[in-house]
Amino acid sequence: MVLDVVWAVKWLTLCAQAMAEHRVELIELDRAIGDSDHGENMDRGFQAVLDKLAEAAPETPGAALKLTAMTLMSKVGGAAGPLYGTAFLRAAAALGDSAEIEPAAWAGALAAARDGIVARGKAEPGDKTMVDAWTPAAEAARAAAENGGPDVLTVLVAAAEAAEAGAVATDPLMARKGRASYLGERSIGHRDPGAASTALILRAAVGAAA
Amino acid sequence: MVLDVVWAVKWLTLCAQAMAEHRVELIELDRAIGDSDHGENMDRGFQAVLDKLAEAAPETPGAALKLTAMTLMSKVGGAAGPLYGTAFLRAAAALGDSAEIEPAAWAGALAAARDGIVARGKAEPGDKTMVDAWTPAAEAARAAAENGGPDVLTVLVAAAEAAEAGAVATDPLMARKGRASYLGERSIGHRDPGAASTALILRAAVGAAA
Amino acid sequence: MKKLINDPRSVVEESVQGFGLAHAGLVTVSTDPTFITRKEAPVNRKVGLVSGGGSGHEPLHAGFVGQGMLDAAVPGAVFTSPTPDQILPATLAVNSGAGVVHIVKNYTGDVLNFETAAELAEAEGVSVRTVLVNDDVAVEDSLYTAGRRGVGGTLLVEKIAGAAAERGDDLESVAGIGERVNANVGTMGVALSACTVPHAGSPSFDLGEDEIEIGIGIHGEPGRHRIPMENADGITERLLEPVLGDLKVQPGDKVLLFVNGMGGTPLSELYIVYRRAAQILADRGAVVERSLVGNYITALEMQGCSISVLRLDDELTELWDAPVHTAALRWGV
Amino acid sequence: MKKLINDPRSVVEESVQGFGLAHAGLVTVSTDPTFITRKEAPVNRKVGLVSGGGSGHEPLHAGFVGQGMLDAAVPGAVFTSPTPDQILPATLAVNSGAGVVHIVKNYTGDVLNFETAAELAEAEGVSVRTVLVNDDVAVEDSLYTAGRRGVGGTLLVEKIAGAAAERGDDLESVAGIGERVNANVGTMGVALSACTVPHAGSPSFDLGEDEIEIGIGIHGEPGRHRIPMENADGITERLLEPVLGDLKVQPGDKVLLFVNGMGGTPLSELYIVYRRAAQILADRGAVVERSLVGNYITALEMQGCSISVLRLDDELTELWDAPVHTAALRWGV
Ligand SMILES: Nc1ncnc2c1ncn2[C@@H]1O[C@H](COP(=O)(O)OP(=O)(O)O)[C@@H](O)[C@H]1O
Ligand SMILES: Nc1ncnc2c1ncn2[C@@H]1O[C@H](COP(=O)(O)OP(=O)(O)O)[C@@H](O)[C@H]1O
Ligand SMILES: [Mg+2]
Ligand SMILES: [Mg+2]
Ligand SMILES: [Mg+2]
Ligand SMILES: [Mg+2]
Repeated sequence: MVLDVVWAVKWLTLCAQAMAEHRVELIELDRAIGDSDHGENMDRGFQAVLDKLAEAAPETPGAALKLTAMTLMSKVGGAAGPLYGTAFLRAAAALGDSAEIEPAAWAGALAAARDGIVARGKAEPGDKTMVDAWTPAAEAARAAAENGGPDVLTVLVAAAEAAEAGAVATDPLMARKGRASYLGERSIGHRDPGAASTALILRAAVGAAA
Repeated sequence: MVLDVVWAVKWLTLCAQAMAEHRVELIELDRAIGDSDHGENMDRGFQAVLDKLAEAAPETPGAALKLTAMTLMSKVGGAAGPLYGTAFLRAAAALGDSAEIEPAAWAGALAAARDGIVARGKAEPGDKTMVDAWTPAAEAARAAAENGGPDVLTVLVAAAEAAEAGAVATDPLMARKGRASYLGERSIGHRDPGAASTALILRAAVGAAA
Repeated sequence: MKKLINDPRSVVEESVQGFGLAHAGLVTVSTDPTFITRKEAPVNRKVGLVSGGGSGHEPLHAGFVGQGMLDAAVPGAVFTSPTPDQILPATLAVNSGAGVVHIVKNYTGDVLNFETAAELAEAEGVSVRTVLVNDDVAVEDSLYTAGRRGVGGTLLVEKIAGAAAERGDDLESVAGIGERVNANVGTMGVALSACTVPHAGSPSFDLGEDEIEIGIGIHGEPGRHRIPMENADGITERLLEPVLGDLKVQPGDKVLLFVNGMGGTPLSELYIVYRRAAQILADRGAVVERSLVGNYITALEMQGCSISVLRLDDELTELWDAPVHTAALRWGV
Repeated sequence: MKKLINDPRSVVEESVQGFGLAHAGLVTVSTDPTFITRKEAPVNRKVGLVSGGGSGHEPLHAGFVGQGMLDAAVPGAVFTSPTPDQILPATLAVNSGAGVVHIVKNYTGDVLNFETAAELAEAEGVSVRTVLVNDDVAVEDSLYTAGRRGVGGTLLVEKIAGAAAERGDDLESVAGIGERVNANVGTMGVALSACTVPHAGSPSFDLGEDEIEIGIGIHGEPGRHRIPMENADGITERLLEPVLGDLKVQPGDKVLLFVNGMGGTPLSELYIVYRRAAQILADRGAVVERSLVGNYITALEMQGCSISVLRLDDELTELWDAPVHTAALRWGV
């Protein structure tokens, strides 16, 4: 298995599928501590990514991610649009125009994505945002790439699992950024929708490689 | 038992009591085929009558009814206000300034009240309005006064029972006057609120004499 | 049903007080009996315009008191027409000697109470002409009903007759203009949910999650019939077609299109209805010359809307465009 | 929850189309991407004003496009801030060369999307100044929140900055006026019921028959806390006191009092709230010089309201009074 543009397109396709499937669930998460739109926004955004991918055939994984970034930026709106847009843009930049992604490069792309989100949103780990999924994911990917050597699937899996655990770990947190922060203590006991969608995205990356 | 001003004041007091007690029931009847205000309107109106009676001490039954007419006219509003206002006004006029009401005079007052309602509202019997309670009541009072001789209670009871039967008999009718007429066939199967309040008023007249 | 009120029995009084405080430059609020007059009333030589009816339809009527529209509004209890002892002093207060027009929505209660007040006013030497508004095409005007109701068209009658009075028309002419508006307007409404009268406490009717009431009035009463829920375009067609049929709208006719919210429907949805209504009128070759979209004649927090179409002529258009300065409708000033 | 819509995904598009049809003389609607501009935009030498945000708050913002207020409004999906690819062309369309002010409600999404659009516009040579509105006193501005939200005060910023732009103020000055309004306005809201986002289909939160949410925003999110239902006077005190505390309103201060409906509350109830709010201000010795009551910044069909107080000075009052001609706010013209 190599992470080439075919994988990238499959990944994004699976992302779109996951958002459609989990649309209601993400809306419900956002309903509890936000404004009930996260699932709708992500679904709309990734459907638009599918349309774009059908029009333009990107030649590298980086190009696919850049196109995704631009599309999410212009179709998602809300907080998630610019944040995911930045994440994919930074990841694309990190990957450059290489045709295949090595494990270390993937870990680097995730770190760049995470840093982009932090740069734009100013959230810290523990603020109950998508950062709480991206941070452990980037960390786990780096560790797996360092230890696990060339097996890229291991790295993808490590990132996905860490993101999922990170999303679950937002449950007991009190939100300090984003719309959920208005709720103060009432945000405790609910999962952050953006962390949940991050976990879906990184799980789709595994699926595309399987 | 004589129907003098003491009786009249007691009657009106019992009317106020009945409207307060049956307020919700009359609202519910009006909710089904009208606009949910009949009980509220009648309750407000008769409470105002009580206030007026406390201020001015009318000297004859006719004066008490005239005061009631003016108060209902200015406090009830809606269709019921002018109609009951006219009814009490016509009844008061029929009674003149006699100190005691004979059975025949009472029957005459009811007939005058009924005619007043018809003159103002242009409803015919069977249109599913308060006319369907007043008409049999006036009729029964007349018959009882003619047959029963001097026992005034018999006349009051006859009128009350006829009004109650008349109100029940509005259930299967289709409304052709008032707000319920907008419902067309959907008004069938519900009791007319104004007929129901008429029955309460004429029942109170019995109570005041008992 | 929760409401932002203190006591069901003081709703009208307190609301009118608040209205008076918020629009102190525009209106005077009289209490005991309650009515609202234009600050400058009576306006020298001008025909006075009085309207009124049950409360719960705000901004109708108090919101339309002011320059170029009503001289007085007389609010009854919620959904209950006001009484002659309110209507009479309001009539006297706005009479400058040129007479007074009563604009009355056709409901038994409103008709009877205004009728009495008009008689009393005449007895005091005031000439009164009554314009009866009965634009609701859902109700057949027949022996078997109390006649068509006055609904959305009321605003149009009040605005246009108000402009005629403001330009100096005499009593007959103002009343005549009002009647011309009434003769050329048709309205039909829908409810997606019922409203709750404060003193009643429970919804005015029960409607399933997938049902709507077609041909409703503005008092929370059920409509002519109940149908399964449809989409906005379908509902719009259902409301507009009978109106156009009733008015016999022809290609080339110039019309005013008024989409009125019942109180609880978001403005965005009213514009979705407007969109389809405008398309239908365009398909028919009618020209929408003027439009109005918003919550103007409401039934408390009922969800739903009504569509009114008024056939315009040059004079009616000019009078519609004339300056108006009220709490709820204002332009040109 | 029934809605007068065709398809949850076309709500904004169709509603904006309807808005464009109803107000064709006033605005131009651009589609793909969607934004609404004042008919005469760009207005010669005038600073352009652009605002926007999620849909569902109508008439905000499109209803405030026109003379003396906004030059463009950019509607996102329901409760979702718009995207830079909408905000950028709207910004370019209203730039006469005098620069453009972005009026942005303080939400993460709005801030980020407008920020990107402003950067892109600057890259195309347009000077952009951003006025951030954060008047909601329910949210503490601290390390532990995303900062105070922009709510009812937004209308006041748009109106007054719009008047400054209309009289010819330059970019810095228009933005400065907007910031002055924001610094002098405080708002707090209550919900008696939740709203239902069309694509979500169920209410945004569940509230018992005897509970209310205090300190809500305008996106159907729950508030700061939930309390048992109270009467209108009690609720009014609860909303107004923190606002007056935050603004440190002193005896003799002149203020504008704005009671805003969340969409599903009858106007009559808003006046009951206004009444008590005016009494409290009078008790404090504050002078209510201007007032506004109505559904202007809504959360779909949510029941509830917000109270905003703006401390006025002579210039702000003059700018408030300046002519405005938009679909939802109009006077002096
Ligand atoms: N400052 C921030 N930094 C990182 N992530 C954030 C920030 N603010 C919000 N988010 C993320 O965005 C998600 C909400 O996205 P969405 O519902 O689409 O936007 P909105 O909050 O504008 O409605 C949150 O669950 C959170 O993960
Ligand atoms: N034309 C009429 N003639 C006689 N009675 C009528 C007429 N119209 C209405 N009513 C009576 O008035 C009652 C309704 O009174 P109410 O609810 O107080 O007034 P509204 O219909 O104005 O809300 C009806 O139940 C009916 O008995
Ligand atoms: Mg959200
Ligand atoms: Mg009734
Ligand atoms: Mg009534
Ligand atoms: Mg959102």
